Amino acid sequence: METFLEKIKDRISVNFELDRSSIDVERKRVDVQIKKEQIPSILRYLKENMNFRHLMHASVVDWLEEGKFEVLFMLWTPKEKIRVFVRTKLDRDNPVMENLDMIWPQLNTYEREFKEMYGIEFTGLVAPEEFILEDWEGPPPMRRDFDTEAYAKDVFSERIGREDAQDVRETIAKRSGEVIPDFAKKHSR
Amino acid sequence: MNIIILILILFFLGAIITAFSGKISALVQDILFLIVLVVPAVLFFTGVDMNTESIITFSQAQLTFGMTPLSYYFSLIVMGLAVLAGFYTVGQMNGKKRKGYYYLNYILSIGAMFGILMSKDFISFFIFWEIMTWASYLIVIYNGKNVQKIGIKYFVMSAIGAYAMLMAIVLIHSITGSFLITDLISEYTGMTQGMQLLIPALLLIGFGVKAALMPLHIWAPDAYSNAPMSYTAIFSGALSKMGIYGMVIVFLSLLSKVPEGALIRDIVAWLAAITAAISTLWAIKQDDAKRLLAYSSIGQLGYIIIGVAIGTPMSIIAGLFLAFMHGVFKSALFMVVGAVEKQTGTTDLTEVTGLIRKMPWTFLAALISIIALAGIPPLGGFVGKWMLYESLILSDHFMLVILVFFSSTAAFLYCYKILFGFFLGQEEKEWAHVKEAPAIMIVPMVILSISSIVLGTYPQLILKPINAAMMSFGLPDTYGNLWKESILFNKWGNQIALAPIMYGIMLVFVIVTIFLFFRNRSRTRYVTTKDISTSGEIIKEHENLTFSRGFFQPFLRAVEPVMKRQIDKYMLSFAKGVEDLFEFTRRIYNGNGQTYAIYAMIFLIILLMFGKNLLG
Amino acid sequence: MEGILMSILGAIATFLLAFVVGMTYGGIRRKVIARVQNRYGPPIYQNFIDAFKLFSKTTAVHHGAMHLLGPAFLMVSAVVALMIIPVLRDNIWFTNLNFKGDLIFLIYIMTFGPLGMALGAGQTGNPNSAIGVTRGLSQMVGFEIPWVMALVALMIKYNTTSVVDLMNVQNEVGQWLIFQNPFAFVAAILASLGMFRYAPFNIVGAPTELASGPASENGGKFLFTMMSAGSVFAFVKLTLLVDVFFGGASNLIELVIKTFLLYMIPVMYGVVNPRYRTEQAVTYFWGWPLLFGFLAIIYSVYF
Amino acid sequence: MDYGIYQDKLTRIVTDIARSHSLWILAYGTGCGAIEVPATMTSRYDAERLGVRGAATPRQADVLMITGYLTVKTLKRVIRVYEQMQDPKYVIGFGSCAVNGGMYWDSYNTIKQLDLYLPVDVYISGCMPRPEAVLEGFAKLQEQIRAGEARGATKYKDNLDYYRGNQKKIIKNWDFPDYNW
Amino acid sequence: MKRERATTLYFGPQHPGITGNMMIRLKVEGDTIVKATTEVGYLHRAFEKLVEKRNWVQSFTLMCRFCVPEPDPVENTYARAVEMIAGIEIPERAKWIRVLILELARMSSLLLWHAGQGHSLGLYTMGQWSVGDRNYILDLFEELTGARIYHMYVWPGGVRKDFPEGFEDRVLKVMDYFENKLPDYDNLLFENSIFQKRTQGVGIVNPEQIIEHGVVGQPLRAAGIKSDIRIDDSYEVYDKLKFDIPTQTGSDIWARALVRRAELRESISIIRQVIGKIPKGDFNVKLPNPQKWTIPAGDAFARAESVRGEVGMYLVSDGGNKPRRAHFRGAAYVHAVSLLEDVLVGANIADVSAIMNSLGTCPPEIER
Repeated sequence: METFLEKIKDRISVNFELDRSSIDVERKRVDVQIKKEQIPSILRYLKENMNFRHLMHASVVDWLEEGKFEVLFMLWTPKEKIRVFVRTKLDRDNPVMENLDMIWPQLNTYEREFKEMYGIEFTGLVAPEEFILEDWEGPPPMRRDFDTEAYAKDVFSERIGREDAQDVRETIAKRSGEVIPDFAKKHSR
Repeated sequence: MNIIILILILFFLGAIITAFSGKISALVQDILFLIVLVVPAVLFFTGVDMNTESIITFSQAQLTFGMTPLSYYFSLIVMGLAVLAGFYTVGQMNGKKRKGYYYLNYILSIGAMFGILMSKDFISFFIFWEIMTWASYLIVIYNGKNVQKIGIKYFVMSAIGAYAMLMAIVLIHSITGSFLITDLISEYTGMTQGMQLLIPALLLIGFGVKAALMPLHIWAPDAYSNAPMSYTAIFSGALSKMGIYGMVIVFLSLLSKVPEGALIRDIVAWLAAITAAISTLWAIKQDDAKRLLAYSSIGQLGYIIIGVAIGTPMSIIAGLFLAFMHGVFKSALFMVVGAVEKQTGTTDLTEVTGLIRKMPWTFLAALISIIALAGIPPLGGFVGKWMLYESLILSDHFMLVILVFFSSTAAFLYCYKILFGFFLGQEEKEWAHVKEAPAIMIVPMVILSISSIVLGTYPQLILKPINAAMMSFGLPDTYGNLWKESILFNKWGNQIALAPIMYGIMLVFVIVTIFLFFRNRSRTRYVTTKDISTSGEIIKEHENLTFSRGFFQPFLRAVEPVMKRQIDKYMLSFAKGVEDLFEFTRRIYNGNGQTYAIYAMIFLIILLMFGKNLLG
Repeated sequence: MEGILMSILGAIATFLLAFVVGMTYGGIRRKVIARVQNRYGPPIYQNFIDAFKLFSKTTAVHHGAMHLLGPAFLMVSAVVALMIIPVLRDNIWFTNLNFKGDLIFLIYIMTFGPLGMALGAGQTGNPNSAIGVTRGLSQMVGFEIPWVMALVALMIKYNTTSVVDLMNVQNEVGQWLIFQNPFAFVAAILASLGMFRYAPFNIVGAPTELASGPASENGGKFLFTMMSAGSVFAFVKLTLLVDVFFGGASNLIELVIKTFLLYMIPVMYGVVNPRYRTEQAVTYFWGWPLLFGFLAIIYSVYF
Repeated sequence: MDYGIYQDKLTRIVTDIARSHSLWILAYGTGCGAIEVPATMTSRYDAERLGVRGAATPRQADVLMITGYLTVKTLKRVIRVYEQMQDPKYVIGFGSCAVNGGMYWDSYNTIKQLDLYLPVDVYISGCMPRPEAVLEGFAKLQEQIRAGEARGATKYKDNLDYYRGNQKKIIKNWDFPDYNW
Repeated sequence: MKRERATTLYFGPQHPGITGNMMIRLKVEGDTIVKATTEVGYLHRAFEKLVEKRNWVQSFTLMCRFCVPEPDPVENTYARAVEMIAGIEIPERAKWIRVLILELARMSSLLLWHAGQGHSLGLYTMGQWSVGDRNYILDLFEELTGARIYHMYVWPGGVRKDFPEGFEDRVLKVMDYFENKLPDYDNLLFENSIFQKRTQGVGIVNPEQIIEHGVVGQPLRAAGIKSDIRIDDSYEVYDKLKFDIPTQTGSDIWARALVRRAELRESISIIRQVIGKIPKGDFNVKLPNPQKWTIPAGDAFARAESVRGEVGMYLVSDGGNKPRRAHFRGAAYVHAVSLLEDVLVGANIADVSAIMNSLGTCPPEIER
């Protein structure tokens, strides 16, 4: 199995200039990192030449500390049952990428989501402006520097009583006049 | 001078004067037009009775004019509609071009219809028939749209009818030696069996074209929808009834005399029933109000022909009553469409929506006429339908009943479509500017709608002339037998009393309306049609919320086999054949339709004048 | 004077009877459905509560005159049909206007209400309403044909177009028409499945497709009117079937038993069937029901 | 003696009883609580015993069930739907997240206090509330109606400015038609 | 802007025919759909944002709320993803219990599908029966986990509690009950000619679209492709169980219904096998104090076969006590948006709801 994975990794690295690559035998996984310009070609190569026809998932991770977005595509081949993770890093200040939905139509949905949630621009993406959020004015909410708690405190008013009702059991007991035995008290939290 | 001749001269002179009076002023032309329509009508209703008869003699031919009870009945339709549609015409043609041309042909065709009804011999009958055809043809091509296609279709079909009729007349003359209709009737029973069938068949082809019987109907949708609506009201309401008039004579005075006539009668009745069913389905498919009503007219004429063709007293009453009713409600509907067209500029049911609050009177006229058309009690359409069903059941035409019932139920579909398309549904911004039509157009419509209501309660108003007409053909007196005042009977002794039904429904309606309408109305507030439950979403500006395209798509999918397999292919091949014929004729004459029409007419008149000599 | 008073009282009594019976049957229907679905179900008077609640609800908005008139049309049609139909045999109280109950008139007056309602639904401007109406009208063309065939078969056999005469015929012969011409009954009952608009023919207001169709914009009093007119209509249809095929009823108990048993046919058929698509619902009636209609006519003519 | 008062009172009592026994829920599953509504309506719990049944459009419905959290996008639709419902109308807040935001207390997209935006008659707590709890909620609502206390719609009408203010605070693009009652 | 040609129908969010809180903007001509646009976002609670502020165990309580009808597969993928990163090996018994739970959840969700499919076509009795019977499964859940819907049971490191006494017998009893009941369902739904007429040849997903769109679950299997994550990419102890992957070739609603019908039976057989084979032993491993529990940096993608198809959880740890990123992939993510928009074009208005139910559209897992 290990040699097989190595072989796949080698085959990819012969054709593409990889930033980083690794294999994980236990999870039957090949990880490659690549420049964003090569993403369309590597995906197409994997799909058409190496039979990784199934796009399991695509995701974005915000590495705020590095100032990068990591975009990754998780591919799978039902025949050999091997996963390939293709990663790329985007500049956090100017996250632009090429549209990929001609390779897998479902990527259109993913791209709409990433655009809205992370503010990543996909050049050439044809889709309605809004996907999940409506009339959203703040920064893209899934970015790590967006503080949802502060936003929620600011926009929605919290119901009074939530903060002191931390111990639900005690509060209910107090309200109903029930006496909680000592042994039960420590489990009440 | 005889009053019939006077009326005819009035019509024809008046037509020419009106046509040229446009040079003076448009108002004078309008007034003259109305005078030319109203004065003969007044003269007719006051001066003409059953005894007036007059004979004009040309070199060797005699033209005999006179009135029979049947022609009196049809004259009622023609004269009444001519006057009402005349007023409407003045409103509708206001500001249009070529008014003189239009008025000329309008009056000519009315005069010709009157002439047909008054003719007692085949020569004058045929002359007026041709004048009527050409005048209406010239109006069909008035708009100048698709003249080649539509005009020629009408023209060719009319020519077929005219030649069939001419052939029949020539045959009659060669056998009887006379052109008089009464002579034909008296000598018919003595003819050979072949002639007994051939002459009525040829005549029926001639009349069937005008009455749009099935194989001969292909001109009608195009011609009806292409003429200005004010004329289509006449076209469908009165002109098509000339075919019925002829058929009544053929069926009652000829075919009922010989046993073989039953075959032709049944064939015609079946053809008419199939016409009714198929054209109803086609009407449902139409998205243009004019074409929808045109197909609907073909279907309704089908019912009338069934009634006339079956030939029992009750079915004839039904057919003739429906002929009158059809004149009333279908003209009103064509007028409604014309009013909408004038105010909005289109008759596309998928475009126009939500006019009810802008054109309430037009809507009211349309609503009442539609209820009458659908045959829903207590309006006039129901009376005719009831008698038709009863007569069909009583004369053992069970399959015809089912067919007629199918088409009249399917008619609800297009009835709703036309009401919904124009008046109901969303009120869109693009029609916000629309105003109610001028009063001169509204009043005729409203009068016609009121007559629908009145005739539903008091059908005796026209059952009396119908009865007189039938008695003149030797049929038994039906008063007290099939109807008595506003009560209808059938042979089995079942009866339906219309007046109490009307009063009953009105009473319930008033009570319910007071309880619901006014109560709800005072407590509720009008909101626009944009304020509807849209699943919680808020409507975007450009989104279309009117459901108008593919209105009866599922139904049409259900009846698709019928429409696809039979009529569609048949119609297409027939139309193609007609087009080929047209190509052929064009190669010969190489002129436009109008010149050819006039040539042909002159040729026919000459032929008729000297036909006696030619035939020896 | 006494006659007028009597007929007015009779009319009111008939209406109340039809209303109560129709509503109760609706309640029983809900109960029956609940029992089929393993539930306890609402009380059988639940429909009265619903109706009263709808009546007491504010109805704040309307979309124009036809919207207001639509339910009124429905009600008028239901009431007139009720007045025409002979409810009981030889009972002066329920005679009303019946002119011996002409069948053709009945067929037409019963289509009048739905058409009026269709106009009301049309004016609301809700596309769901319009689609529902087109579906309903299409279905009507479907079921009217076997229905008329069944009635025509009876008319030509007994030489009458009146319901009262048909009832008398059954009385004289001593045999119900369902046994005399079973084909006609089958055709009529299959057509009545469409008339009741229960599943599988509930395509007009199909909730999962059109969000209740023509009734989409009608709440409160509008819905109350529609509901009560519907109940009266159900009573009219059932009584008509009983009159024509089961010899009518001589007293109220007989009427209730007969109509109830007939009512259970569409109800039971509806519980276990999903809904047809529109064209399927239309063509359904042009299959077996039409065949039975033909058989009925042939049977009437030749036997 | 003035019988009018008694007459009014009697009518009110009768109508209130009728209203309480005929609650038509609007078919709108605003959140995940919608999963227990079918269970409540089916054989074991059978809410139809209490006269509860579904209604397809807001014009016909009496009860608006907010089944769980409300996102801002849904809130906009809910307000529209609520305003299209006919008086008298009731709102049931369903689940902890409708009560006080529940576990989504710090989410940027869900509201935390339903009664700021709509007048709530009954809250049912729990995540999920069991069907029994839902039934009890209905029973509670019925009690309130019979006691003449469930006057949420009147409250909404009278304090429209307050509710509008709260609503407009979080709904940015306010393109509603006017509320008509 | 000029008025559009086609009529707009708002199919949702407030609509009896929609599955959950979403919307399809339909453009119709006649009763044929010419364009359909899916709009989602009515249920966006930002779970994936909230986990940034919650530790590994607190996040777990959010995870099960991704999808209402079947929370357990999601819990399971999360638990397995955590275990993968943290390198936790869970006891054998826990794996078997998980399979049992997952299959019970599958059954409960399939019963809900029966209800939905019946409801969408107007057969309300089906829904009443199956949702009513589903209560017996929920009773089992309640007994085992304390909750009917959100079980929070499949825990990183095993499961939360062991079986109560006699639980196996009660499971078997419920299975017996269902085996007796399923013929009734067949009678009512699958053998109903109207149901067959309504579903056969309706809502066909093109075979080319299937691979292109990454369609999973029953739509895939109904197109004749034998694919199931439980076998293809086996997890827990599915490789030790014998079960069949039902397939059909019609690729229409009817084929998908038949696949689901067979799957319900397979689930019962799996549960019987699990009860028979389940080993004794621990049911979880002890976890450290949740507040201080840190997991080494790394990422993992765990996938599972939920009822509506493949689901997956992409989890990233940066070495802290909170997840860096948890990204869930629902089966409906592709079905509900791009695929549904394609399938609905040309369909009948009457079939929209049925098609949605048949594809297994579940809005909460799209927007999370």
